[in-house]
Amino acid sequence: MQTPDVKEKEEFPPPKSSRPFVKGAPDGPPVPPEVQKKLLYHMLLTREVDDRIEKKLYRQGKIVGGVYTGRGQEAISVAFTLALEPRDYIIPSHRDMGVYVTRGMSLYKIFAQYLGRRDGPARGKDGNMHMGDLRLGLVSFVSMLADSVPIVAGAGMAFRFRKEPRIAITFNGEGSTSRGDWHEGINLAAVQKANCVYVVNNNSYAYSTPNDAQYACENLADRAIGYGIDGYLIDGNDAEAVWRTAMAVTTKARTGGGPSIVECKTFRMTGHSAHDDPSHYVPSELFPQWEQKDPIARLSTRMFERGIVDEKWIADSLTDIRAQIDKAVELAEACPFPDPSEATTDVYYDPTRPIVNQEGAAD
Amino acid sequence: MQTPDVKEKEEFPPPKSSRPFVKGAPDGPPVPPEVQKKLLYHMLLTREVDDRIEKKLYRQGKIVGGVYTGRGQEAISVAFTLALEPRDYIIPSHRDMGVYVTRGMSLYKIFAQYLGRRDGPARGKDGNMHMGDLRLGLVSFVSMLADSVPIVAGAGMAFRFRKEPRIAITFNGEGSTSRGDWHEGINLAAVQKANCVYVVNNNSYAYSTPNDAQYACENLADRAIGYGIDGYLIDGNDAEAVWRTAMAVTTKARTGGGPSIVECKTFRMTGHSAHDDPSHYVPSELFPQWEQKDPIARLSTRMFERGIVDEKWIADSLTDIRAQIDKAVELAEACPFPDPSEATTDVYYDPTRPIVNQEGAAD
Amino acid sequence: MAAITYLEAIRQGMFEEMRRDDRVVMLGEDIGKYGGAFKVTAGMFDEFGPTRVVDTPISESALVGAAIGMSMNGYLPVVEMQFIDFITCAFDQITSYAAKSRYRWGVGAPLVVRGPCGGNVHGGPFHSANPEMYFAHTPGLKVVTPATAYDAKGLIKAAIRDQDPVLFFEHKFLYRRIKEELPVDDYIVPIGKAALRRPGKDITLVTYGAMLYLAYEAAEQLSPEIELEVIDLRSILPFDIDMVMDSVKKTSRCIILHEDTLTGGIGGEIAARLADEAFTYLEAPIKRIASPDAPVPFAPTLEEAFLPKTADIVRVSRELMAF
Amino acid sequence: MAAITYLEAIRQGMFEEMRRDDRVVMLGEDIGKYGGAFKVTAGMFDEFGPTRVVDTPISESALVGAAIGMSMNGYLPVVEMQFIDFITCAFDQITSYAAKSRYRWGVGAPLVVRGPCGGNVHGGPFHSANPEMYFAHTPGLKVVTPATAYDAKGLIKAAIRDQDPVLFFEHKFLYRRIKEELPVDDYIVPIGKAALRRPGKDITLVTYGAMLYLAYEAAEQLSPEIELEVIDLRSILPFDIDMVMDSVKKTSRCIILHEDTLTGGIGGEIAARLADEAFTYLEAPIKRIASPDAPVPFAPTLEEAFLPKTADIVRVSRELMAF
Ligand SMILES: Cc1ncc(C[n+]2csc(CCOP(=O)(O)OP(=O)(O)O)c2C)c(N)n1
Ligand SMILES: Cc1ncc(C[n+]2csc(CCOP(=O)(O)OP(=O)(O)O)c2C)c(N)n1
Ligand SMILES: [Mg+2]
Ligand SMILES: [Mg+2]
Repeated sequence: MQTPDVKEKEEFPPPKSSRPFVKGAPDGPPVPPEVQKKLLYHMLLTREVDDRIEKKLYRQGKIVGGVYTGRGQEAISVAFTLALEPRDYIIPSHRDMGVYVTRGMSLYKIFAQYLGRRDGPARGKDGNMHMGDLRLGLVSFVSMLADSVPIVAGAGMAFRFRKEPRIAITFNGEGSTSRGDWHEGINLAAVQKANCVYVVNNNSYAYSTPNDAQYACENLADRAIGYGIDGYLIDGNDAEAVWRTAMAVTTKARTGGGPSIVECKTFRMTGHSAHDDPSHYVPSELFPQWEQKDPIARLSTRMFERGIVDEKWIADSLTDIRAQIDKAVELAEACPFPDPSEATTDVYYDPTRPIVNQEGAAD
Repeated sequence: MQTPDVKEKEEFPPPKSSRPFVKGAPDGPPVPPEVQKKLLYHMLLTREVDDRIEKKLYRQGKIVGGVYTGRGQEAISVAFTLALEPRDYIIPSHRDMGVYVTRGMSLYKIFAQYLGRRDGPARGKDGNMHMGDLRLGLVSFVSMLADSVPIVAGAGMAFRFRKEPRIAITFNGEGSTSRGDWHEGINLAAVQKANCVYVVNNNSYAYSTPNDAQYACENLADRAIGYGIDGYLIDGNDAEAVWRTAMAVTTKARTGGGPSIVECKTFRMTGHSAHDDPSHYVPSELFPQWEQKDPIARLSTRMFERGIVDEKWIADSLTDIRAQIDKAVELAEACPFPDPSEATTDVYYDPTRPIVNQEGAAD
Repeated sequence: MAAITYLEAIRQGMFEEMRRDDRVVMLGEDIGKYGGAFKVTAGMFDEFGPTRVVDTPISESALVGAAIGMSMNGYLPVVEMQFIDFITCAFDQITSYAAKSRYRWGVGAPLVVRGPCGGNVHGGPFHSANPEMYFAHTPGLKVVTPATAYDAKGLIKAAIRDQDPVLFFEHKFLYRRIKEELPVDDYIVPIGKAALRRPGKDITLVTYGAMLYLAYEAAEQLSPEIELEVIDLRSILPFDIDMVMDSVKKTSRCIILHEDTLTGGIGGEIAARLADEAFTYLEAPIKRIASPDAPVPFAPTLEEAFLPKTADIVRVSRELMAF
Repeated sequence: MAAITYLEAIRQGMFEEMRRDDRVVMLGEDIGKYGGAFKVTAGMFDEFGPTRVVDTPISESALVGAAIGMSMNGYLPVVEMQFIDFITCAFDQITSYAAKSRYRWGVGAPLVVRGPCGGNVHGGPFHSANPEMYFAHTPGLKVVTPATAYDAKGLIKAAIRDQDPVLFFEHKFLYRRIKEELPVDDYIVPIGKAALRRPGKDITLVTYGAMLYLAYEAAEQLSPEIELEVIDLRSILPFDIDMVMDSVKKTSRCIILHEDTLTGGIGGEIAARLADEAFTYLEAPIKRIASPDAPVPFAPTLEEAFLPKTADIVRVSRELMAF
């Protein structure tokens, strides 16, 4: 005998059929002209440094190890870094030269690092992008993708526990979001309302893997709802949009509002690394399409229109940048390789060893 | 000089301000009376087995190791298991006695396991809830919470690759959702559209940890959107709602529709384990509140109203169940402990050793 | 002064460090109000509050990662693994980041990861592990394995003050089974120094953790026929090769005893050092007594068969003297 | 028959197993159309399609977990770590689930985890690891470390057919540097059997992986003054203690050489076995040559200083003969 189903009163709020769950870049006032200039200058600087490494030093066989650049993605690392305060902590990823140069790491040190020399921030003990200097708030990352995410959570917890108006931020490619540590770290930061910002550089590929083999959701920013934090989906090639978003999420984190995820849509305008040919797996039309959205060209066009800079400003900047790079490379090439005896130092604390990359260190 | 911000055409669809992202239990037709009876019977059986272990054998000092029961959560494991097909794979968690008894693991084996005896499915080599028998599709889980999640993804991939109408399902507490493997496994299953179902037993506590120290989102089901799969938020103490949802998600997974997350709201009506006193951390009013929602009482009340069973049916069932348990315990207590020589066998494959817990095994 | 347990000694040690240095912070699952699964952090939350005693989600990897991030900001974090077995989930952060940080860029990771290890409590394969060798084989880490209440307290304090990441293995069998009166004053036990627990002229017995008590039993049984010199390593990375070497040069015979499984255990490392550096002093084979190469079994009959026994030490000692 | 590289040998071995048994399936990052970071799976996707050659998200732990789930369903999965260093992220699934599965409930996990290991290519701390001991210390696993193209092919085939989880360490320095003509017919190299690479009467030199070539060089330089007997272990869990023992009983002297760091390396285990079971045969200390206890450094000057060198073998051999 079949009876009609007994309806009990609802135990839980009915599934909400509508709810805003992801934000775009905040509108806000126009980006101040001085900031526009800084954005443009540091994107130019970033690209020139990357180019020198990839197109010249690497081809000359002078670079030790692999080469990964952020061509086409410069707006993200530069704009976020410009939105930070001096005592903030940053863990970049492997395409974030923009972070280092914008934060003020010396070009000499950067090139010394890429050439495996003694005066790189890793003193030759670790490889190219792994550059840390706590005096600049730069934390050296490791190769294991997304390991930075819980570390940044801890730094953000430290700031929050001490009520310091500082934040910790990390950058990861969209591929790195598949690692367990990405999840554990963001969830912890969310629960602890840590002063953190999580940037996703969604450049459409992880090595050869396209997004549809990496995740099945529409946008990674959607994951924010599952952590109970803000999620932003923005155009990562629009330096001003990135900067405005960066100001919003860093301010929020700095004032105790907790972490956010910012997914920046962009495109890797290179192979995975200098020795990878993307033509085997990236549809050829994508490069010219994304070339149209080049963050440097876009910002400079707007700035021309606004009369903030002109072609000459750019040419002068490039001349200046190239001169700086020439000099840094020359010095770096003259820097010795580390002494072989250094292979086994600094495994453990040793009070007789010099302090490096932290307060109290002298260069 | 400040110019108005240049508006470019939108590069990405504007953030959608509305979108359904979590479902409730499907309405569907009433649960067939025969299924209702099975639900009720197996919930009774589950509770009696759990009670015998916790309230009798454990207190008698006969149980080897800790004791974790699923009191108050029986609807979830029983209803899901009843919705499965014989060749499906299941990885339970530590409060899912309902899975074992509903799936037909013999009570003798279950008690032998809890008593550390030779005839438990783990043959004394592993502990209580870790019971596997592939002939029943039961996979033995390990203590590391959420390790089952990627394993179930692999099983579901195997079924999908072979186009078999089978599914793999795993149960985890809400606390286990914080582990990296939960994320990696579900994301992989989603990308591969594996034949999987992920159940979250949200019983409000993970050991002593309340939900607000475990996650900051509103509902864990919301995470489904971040994996691009279906998420359900249901009343885990309503056996019929669970069953209807189970039928929906298993059918979907079985027919190539991919995985779902089902968050079942419930409550742990015990301490974390038999030796834990929850009064130190669970507000005392919660137990009577949730007692009102007891899944067995709720279903039986409805079934009385519907005239499907009466008090006598329940009394008879309990008599029958207790007799089965008495006999099984008696036999299990008579079962020898494993021979000491077994301590070092089966570390590696050995063709001379008997096959256990898989096809070809004889008991 | 009343005698206190091994567990209480660890708790006291951490309490004292928490009081003397507000950079010390605890992270773990259920360690706050609840005081931890074994109550090693009991009372701390009330005294120090939620920013010093941090209850966390079930995320072992993130716990260690967060501890690293805090350590870069002047904190001295102590991370509890509810059971040390779950450290497998944090293996990457410990070995990839914490262990290599100072080497790679000069910024160390002064944190402690601690938790209950060891068998003999019917915990089965996932609540009985002795995973010390995974870390003793990782340069950049230190590994500490106290056997007494005095050492447990002195070593946890040393571990917290250490500038490098320290793995601290608390043998849960000892938690409440041993008691000792401890000094009132602040003290530490230096990491890397062994203790000569019983002098003896015939055989050097090197051990650590709960196995120390088997060594005592065996030494009692064998004396005066055979006099064991019992060395408790206390730390296994670095381990006190000097004390072991001096002893073996005197006794010319050595047994290494550990609860961890045989192949790849620290016993091999010590034996290798002796077979190289004390070769001419040796008058008999170097012997190892350890658990067999298998997971830790659950049933009492199996676990009993699995773990090293006093009788093993007695037998091997006699064999060695008869050699 | 043209000579093929070590890399090509592995690829061929996997191809052959994929063809002979459709239960064999590959899982990894970028292993499909792209053919893998080192092209070890090149061509497989085209022949076998996306359900046999599965491109995955960056989820090392889930990869191994999924392989376990597939192995329970009759598959024989082979998981690629893009660099073996990233196996730290999968440590829990390998050691907690795969290694203990058969023991716990009789259902084994016949899978292979493979990837490029080793230094000497300026990979730095995270692209040069030799993590074999973490797994050689884990009962339930097998650990394979081929040094030649012949063995690489024969061992990957044996690993795939094995009923237990096998860790397969491919030395990336050898990938394209060594070549060999291989038999046309199907063959396997049994796991656990060493190879006597060069007979010699004076000193037994035990090694594996890329270090074999240093051993050859040293043996050439030392001959005829000192004749090294070179044993290539090929597998380190289980390792061929019989061959080592027989050799040492003949030569009475032993050096163990590995690229992995010294403390807790397999060298200690082998030395311990010898110091116990071959004690009376030994005429000189057992020596180990290994990388020092540090991460693998990046800069060429540092890595060169870090890695064992032929000159070390020559020097230690002379010391041993002079003992
Ligand atoms: C844990 C781990 N697995 C694999 C790798 C190898 N690897 C280096 S970069 C990369 C792709 C990363 O993709 P994504 O995160 O999207 O960053 P992108 O390179 O696109 O900027 C992979 C797989 C690694 N470094 N760490
Ligand atoms: C990786 C890991 N960390 C910690 C533990 C210890 N532990 C066992 S059960 C438990 C709580 C689990 O909570 P939840 O997942 O919500 O399941 P519930 O017990 O509430 O059913 C904890 C922390 C474990 N088993 N595994
Ligand atoms: Mg990418
Ligand atoms: Mg729970």
